[in-house]
Amino acid sequence: MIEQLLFYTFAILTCGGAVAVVATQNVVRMAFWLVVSLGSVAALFFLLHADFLGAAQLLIYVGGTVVLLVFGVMLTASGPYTTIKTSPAEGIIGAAVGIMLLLVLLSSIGGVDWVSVSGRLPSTPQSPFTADSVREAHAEESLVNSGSTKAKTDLAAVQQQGRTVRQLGLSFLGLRPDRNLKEGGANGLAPAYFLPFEIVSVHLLVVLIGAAYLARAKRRAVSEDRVSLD
Amino acid sequence: MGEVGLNAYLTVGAVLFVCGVVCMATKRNGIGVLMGVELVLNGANVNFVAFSRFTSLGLDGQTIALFVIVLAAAEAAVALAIALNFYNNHLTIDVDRGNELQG
Amino acid sequence: MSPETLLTCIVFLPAVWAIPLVLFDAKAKDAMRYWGVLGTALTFALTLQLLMQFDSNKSGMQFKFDTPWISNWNVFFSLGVDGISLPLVVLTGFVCLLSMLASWSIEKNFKGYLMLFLILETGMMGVFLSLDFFLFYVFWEVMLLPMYFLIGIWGGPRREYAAIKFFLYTLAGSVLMLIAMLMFYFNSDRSFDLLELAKIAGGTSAGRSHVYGMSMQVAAFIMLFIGFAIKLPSFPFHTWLPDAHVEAPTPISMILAGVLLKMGGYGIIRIAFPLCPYGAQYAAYFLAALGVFSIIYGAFAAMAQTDFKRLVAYSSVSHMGYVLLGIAVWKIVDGKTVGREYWEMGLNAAMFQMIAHGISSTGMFFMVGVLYDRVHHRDINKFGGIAQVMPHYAGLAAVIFFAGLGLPGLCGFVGEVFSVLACWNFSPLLAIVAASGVILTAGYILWTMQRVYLGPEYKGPHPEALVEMNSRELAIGYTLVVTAILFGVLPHLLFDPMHGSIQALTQSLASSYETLYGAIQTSQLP
Amino acid sequence: MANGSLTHTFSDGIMPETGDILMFLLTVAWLLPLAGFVVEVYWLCYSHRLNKGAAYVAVACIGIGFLCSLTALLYWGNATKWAALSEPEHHAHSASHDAGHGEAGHSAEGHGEARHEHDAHAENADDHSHSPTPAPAKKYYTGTYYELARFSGLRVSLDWYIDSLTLVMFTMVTFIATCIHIFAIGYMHDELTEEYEDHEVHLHNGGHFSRPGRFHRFFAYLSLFSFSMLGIVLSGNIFQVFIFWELVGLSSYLLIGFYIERKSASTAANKAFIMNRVGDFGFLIGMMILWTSFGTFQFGDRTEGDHTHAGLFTMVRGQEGKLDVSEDGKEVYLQDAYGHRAEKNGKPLSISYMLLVAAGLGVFAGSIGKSAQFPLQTWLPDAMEGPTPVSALVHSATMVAAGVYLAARFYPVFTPEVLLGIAYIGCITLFIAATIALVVTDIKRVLAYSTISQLGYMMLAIGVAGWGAALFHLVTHAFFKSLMFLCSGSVIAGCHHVQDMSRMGGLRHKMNITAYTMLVGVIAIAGLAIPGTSIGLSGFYSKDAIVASALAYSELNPGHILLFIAPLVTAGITSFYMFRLWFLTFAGTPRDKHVYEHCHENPSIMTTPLLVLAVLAAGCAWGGEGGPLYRLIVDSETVPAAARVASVGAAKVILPSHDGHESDVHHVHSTAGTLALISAIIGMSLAYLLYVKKTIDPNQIRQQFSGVYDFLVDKWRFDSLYETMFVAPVHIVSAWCVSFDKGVLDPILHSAASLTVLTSKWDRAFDETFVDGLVNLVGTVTYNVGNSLKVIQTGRLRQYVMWIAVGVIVLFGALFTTIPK
Repeated sequence: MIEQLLFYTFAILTCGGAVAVVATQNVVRMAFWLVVSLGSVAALFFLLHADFLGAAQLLIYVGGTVVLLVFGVMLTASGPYTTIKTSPAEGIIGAAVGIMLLLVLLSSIGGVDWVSVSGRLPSTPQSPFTADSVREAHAEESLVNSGSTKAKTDLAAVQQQGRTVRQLGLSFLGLRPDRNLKEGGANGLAPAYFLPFEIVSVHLLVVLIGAAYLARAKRRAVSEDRVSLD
Repeated sequence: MGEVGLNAYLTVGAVLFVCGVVCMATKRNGIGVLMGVELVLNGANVNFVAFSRFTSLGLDGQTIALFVIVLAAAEAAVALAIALNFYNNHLTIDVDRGNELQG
Repeated sequence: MSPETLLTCIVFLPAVWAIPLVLFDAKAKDAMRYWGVLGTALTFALTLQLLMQFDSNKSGMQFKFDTPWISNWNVFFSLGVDGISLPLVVLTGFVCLLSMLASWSIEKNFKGYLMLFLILETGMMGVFLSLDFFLFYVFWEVMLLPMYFLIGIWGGPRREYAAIKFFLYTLAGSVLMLIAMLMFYFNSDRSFDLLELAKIAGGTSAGRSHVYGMSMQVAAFIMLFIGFAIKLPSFPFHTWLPDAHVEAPTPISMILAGVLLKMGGYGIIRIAFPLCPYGAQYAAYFLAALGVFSIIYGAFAAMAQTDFKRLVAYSSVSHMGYVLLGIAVWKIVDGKTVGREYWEMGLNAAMFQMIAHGISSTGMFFMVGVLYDRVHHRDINKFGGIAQVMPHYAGLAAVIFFAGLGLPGLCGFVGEVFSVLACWNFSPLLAIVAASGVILTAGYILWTMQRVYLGPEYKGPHPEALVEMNSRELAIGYTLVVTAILFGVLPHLLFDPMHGSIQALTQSLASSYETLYGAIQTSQLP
Repeated sequence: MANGSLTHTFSDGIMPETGDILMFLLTVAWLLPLAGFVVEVYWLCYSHRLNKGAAYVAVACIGIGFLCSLTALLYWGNATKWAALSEPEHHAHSASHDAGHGEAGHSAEGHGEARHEHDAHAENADDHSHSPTPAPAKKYYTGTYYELARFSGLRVSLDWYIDSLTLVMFTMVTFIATCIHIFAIGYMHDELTEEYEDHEVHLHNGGHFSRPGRFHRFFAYLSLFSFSMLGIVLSGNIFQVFIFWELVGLSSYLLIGFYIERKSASTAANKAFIMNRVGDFGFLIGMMILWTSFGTFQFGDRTEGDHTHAGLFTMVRGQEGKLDVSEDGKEVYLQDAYGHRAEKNGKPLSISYMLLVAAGLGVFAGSIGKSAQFPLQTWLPDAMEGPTPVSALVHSATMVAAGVYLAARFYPVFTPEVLLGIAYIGCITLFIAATIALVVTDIKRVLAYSTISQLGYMMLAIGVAGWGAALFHLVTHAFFKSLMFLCSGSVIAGCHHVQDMSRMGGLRHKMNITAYTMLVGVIAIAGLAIPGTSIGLSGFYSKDAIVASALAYSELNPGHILLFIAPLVTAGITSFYMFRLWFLTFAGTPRDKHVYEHCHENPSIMTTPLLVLAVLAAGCAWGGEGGPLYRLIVDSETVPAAARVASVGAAKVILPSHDGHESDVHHVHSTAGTLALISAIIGMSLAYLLYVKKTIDPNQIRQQFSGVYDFLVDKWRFDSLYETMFVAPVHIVSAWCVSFDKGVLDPILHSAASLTVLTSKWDRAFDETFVDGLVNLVGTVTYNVGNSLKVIQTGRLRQYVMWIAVGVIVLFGALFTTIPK
């Protein structure tokens, strides 16, 4: 009951925030509404028992990205440009298109029988974690024997408890405790995210350096231009 | 109101998505466009997580969502850099000014 | 040396001989000359070797051998020689050697000239030796191209025109031949083998009888005949000859008259007649009439010429008319061949006439060339008194021209008179008209000799250049004269090897026509 | 060399190798001149131009040849025990025998009684001729040198055929040739120089033409001629005759054109050769007919193994010399060597009568050309362009006589119709030639025309079945005509190449040998004799014989009386113009002082032959038709010639029998002789009156009959006639031919070529406009489309997004509408 209540609240917040982002013209306000919307998305994540994800959402988006955006606003917001009006016609067209798109999406959502689809998905294997093993999992043990030896618990149960941090971490290290290696995936190997994780991290590094470089170099050149202009 | 199901989350995702798209389509402000992008990504994320919750996608959904978040951050960084350069060149961030690609 | 290798060598030695020429320095004319002479001499020696090994008593093909060439088209590389082709092969070697000796005056791009010359010889040898229709056709074309260039590059002022004319005529002919060839190919069971095709045509082939219908035989014969008549050349198709001869350099004229024209006659005897006996018989009278007309027409045309070479060219037209006449005198009275031995005589005469003309006309062109090399013009009316300044040359030339005139004791006589004699049995009218040719021939040749050799003094330009023949020219001249006298006095030297094959040919054709005729009567033949 | 298949059936046996020996001797005599020719042609290669050796070689060759032939003649005589001379009777008998029942079936009714009385005579002859009468026998030897060619059944070879006629001809030819060779050594002496100046040739720079002498070449040609001539005589088949026929034509061409720098000479040579060719054209046709219907060329029978192949004569005449004519007279059956009808696979061989006539006429056409008979007589006078010895040897004594020889040799194949034709040809010729000879003033041309006329006599004789008479006259004429030509040559040489009689006169004082030897010749040809007695020079006897046979013929065939009148009259004309020649040249007073003073008698090398020939011209016919010469000739006479034969063909004529005291000819002999003698004497006396006594001035006559005179001077206008009739048309036609090539055939080719070019032009245009245009169109269209679409490319970010959205919507909408739920 509460869960439903919470869901609807945050759902409304999310959608409302989003709509507000679209609606408002002032950049700063838009940023604010965005924060609202993303935050409530994080709340929805929690509702979905994805606690680590929710945390990440809060940290990276609400904490990181939006701040970044605000920085951008501040750097670029010189006088007249803080609010750039869109012509009402565009607004209307945009709205119309948006609504139609929404309808399309909703109709397709409603049109799909998710049960049968999920039935068609590969059947969920037994989760390798037992209750006690989960308990022990808190203790600092070697991931290896824990990953290899004790299994047996229900995935649903794990998600009930909403503790997916360890599993995510393992999966990033290339282990899939929730999957049975013996009867595993298509070619006997369960998909793990070690390599993607590394790639992504490197990619992130590159991006940050690149971004810094881009921002810095041009800025100086342009400032000099400015000086020369004045 | 009955049990909250998959469809509810998907609907939220859809709304986020549409708002993002409309935001991209209507905002002349480059920053606003970036926000639209963020919205779209979030819509996707909502869907991922919802699927990992209600279907057998399991952890994978969350993992992918995680990646999306990270990449979105990266994207935001680069996009901002671009926006800054854009601003330096046009002294505005009105994306309609950036029509050099017009054929 | 085994027959197979012998034949193959005869065909390909000249072409192979041409390859090392690439290494020669373009300046080293003499070296190349002697190289070429050596090559042609070797080929001639090989042909003589062939003559030695040839057995005159056998009538059929000798030294025949087949090697699959294009197996899936059923094309064979098959060579062989019989009494009909042997003399022509030897003649080719002979004439090529002489004209190579006569090539001393060629200056421009001598290397290329030699190569083309040798390739040409290969082509000619191949034509005479090949027993496979496809192979025959290939060699026919191989022979055609070098000739085109030899005329077109080393020729006289109007050489392009002459070369193109020659090329167009001959090409038209070979196209018709190609069509006919395919007709036979697809009407037999995909065979190019001339002997086999002849068997089928005669209905004597194993199992199959009369697969060629009458209409097809007639059509094929006409196409083949036109193809060969152009080469012969016979009356309506002869106008390429004067131009080609006039423009071509002397040695090439010698080859042209000495060998190339013979391919027409050879083709008719070897291909057109055996492959479509019915068509041949159907057109026999027309052929004979055409031959007679060519005799008279050529003689008349020659009489009106003022260009020495042109005159000789037209005399060739006239002389080859006897060949056509001799070939065609095949008299049939309701299915039976009447007086076969007279037809045999005619064929023998035609063959003899080809060889004799090969000697006499080669000689005539050579003699004209000797004059041309000295004074560089050919206007008959501007000559005269040559016998005063060049008596030795005049004597030899006189013998050669009398050989052309058909004087007894010289080679020209036997062929002409025998073919005319053989003709009465076929058609008295034609025989009489043909016989009247002797008057005209005497007329134009004597008149020419009077204008060129007799008289007190030379009337043209460069009188100082008229010096007696040098030893090389004398060698050529004497060789020709001696051969002419030899064959004139002892014609059986030539008849003996031919006789058997020609007898067999006439007999087989006569019998096959009888069977065909029977089939027609009982209307088995489409 | 010779596979001596001898055929001799002499009653009194001869060693079988006789034929071989004769053949050997004659072959040597025949081939020696050829060897000489080769030697002399290359004389300059190993000797000096001024060296007379060439002449000696030639003389040696021909002289040895003469000895060989003489030996052969004597050997043959011994072998036959001179049967030919001793008993003339059995000919008559066998002849009349044949005439009796042989041709009985075919002879015309109108002459029945004549035949009967003839038979009666035959009986008497039988009584008082004691020798048994053997069956008519072949009296020839024949064999083959080698085969030229053999086509299954047919066979062409070089043969030899020897009978008394061959031997006589050989001896005569070689002897006269020897004399003339010797004479020529003297006559051609001025050719022995490095610088021979020819006064008849004017160069364009006005000067005279001068060249090195051609002494050796002249003798080379003479030798070549002798070889060819003897070849004709020795030939054993008609084809071989044709071969040497052409070769004598060649040597005559060379000799006439000996002065090659003279236009007239070379033209005359061409004329001679081509006119001969015209004759040979007919000859060739005749040969074709024979070849096709008889399948052989050979004269005599040929024994191969045990089978004897019949020759031409046997095939036509059989053993008894009769034509085997079918009842309707349309077909003539051929006969084999055994006296039966020749058969080929079952059915008898035969030749249509008209074809046989045609063959005969064809072969005779050859004779016409060679011995300059009407209508081909015009070349012989021009042939006098050659040096005089040539005229003597080639164009009077031997070659031109070859025509007569051929006609005689081929006599068995001639049907009476052919003979009639021959007779008339000869008749016309002898008259025309004689009339022209009346007005000619060139000494050599007079002789030339008289030659033609005499040849006409011979032909006439053959035509009227005077076979023996013809050959008799041939031999005698050869002697006295060569004599006269040599005399004229001597005159010309003596007068430094003056030939016009009107500039001569009185020369007998200067050159008496020439003059009187010439007189012998003149008397001989005129046929004069001591009246009353039948003693005269050779010409008398032979002409006598001819006129006699002519008379006999015209008696039997009254319709053809002309054949007797013409020769009779012409005998007078002959003696007139011959004496005119002699008087003008040697008698009277010189008309041209200059010529007279410079002329001189010639050295003995030239006069000796004259004397020798004079003796023979006078005496060779000694004994007339009883004499050895005539006997020798007639010995090889084919049987039917001696008998009276009636034609069965179109022309109903009867050939008189002769030879023998009771033959048709013999009856009229004395009459004919007398008449001929009278006309000859008239002619002579006329000439005497005109040119010696000058009682009548020839010029007056000339003016009175100026039209006739001009006509004769123009040689009856034959030359201009032929010029317009044949030569000009030939040139026109040849011009046509060339223009046909240039104007019709080539344009066809050219138009074809240009048509091709045109087509290719069209093709090019098509390519450039249509195909390329299509490609370019595609290009431009694409470009325009892009150009018009680029406005969509606004480069405005938000618009793109919008489009994406719209696109998605449309996509999904499409999906939903299409995909069934």
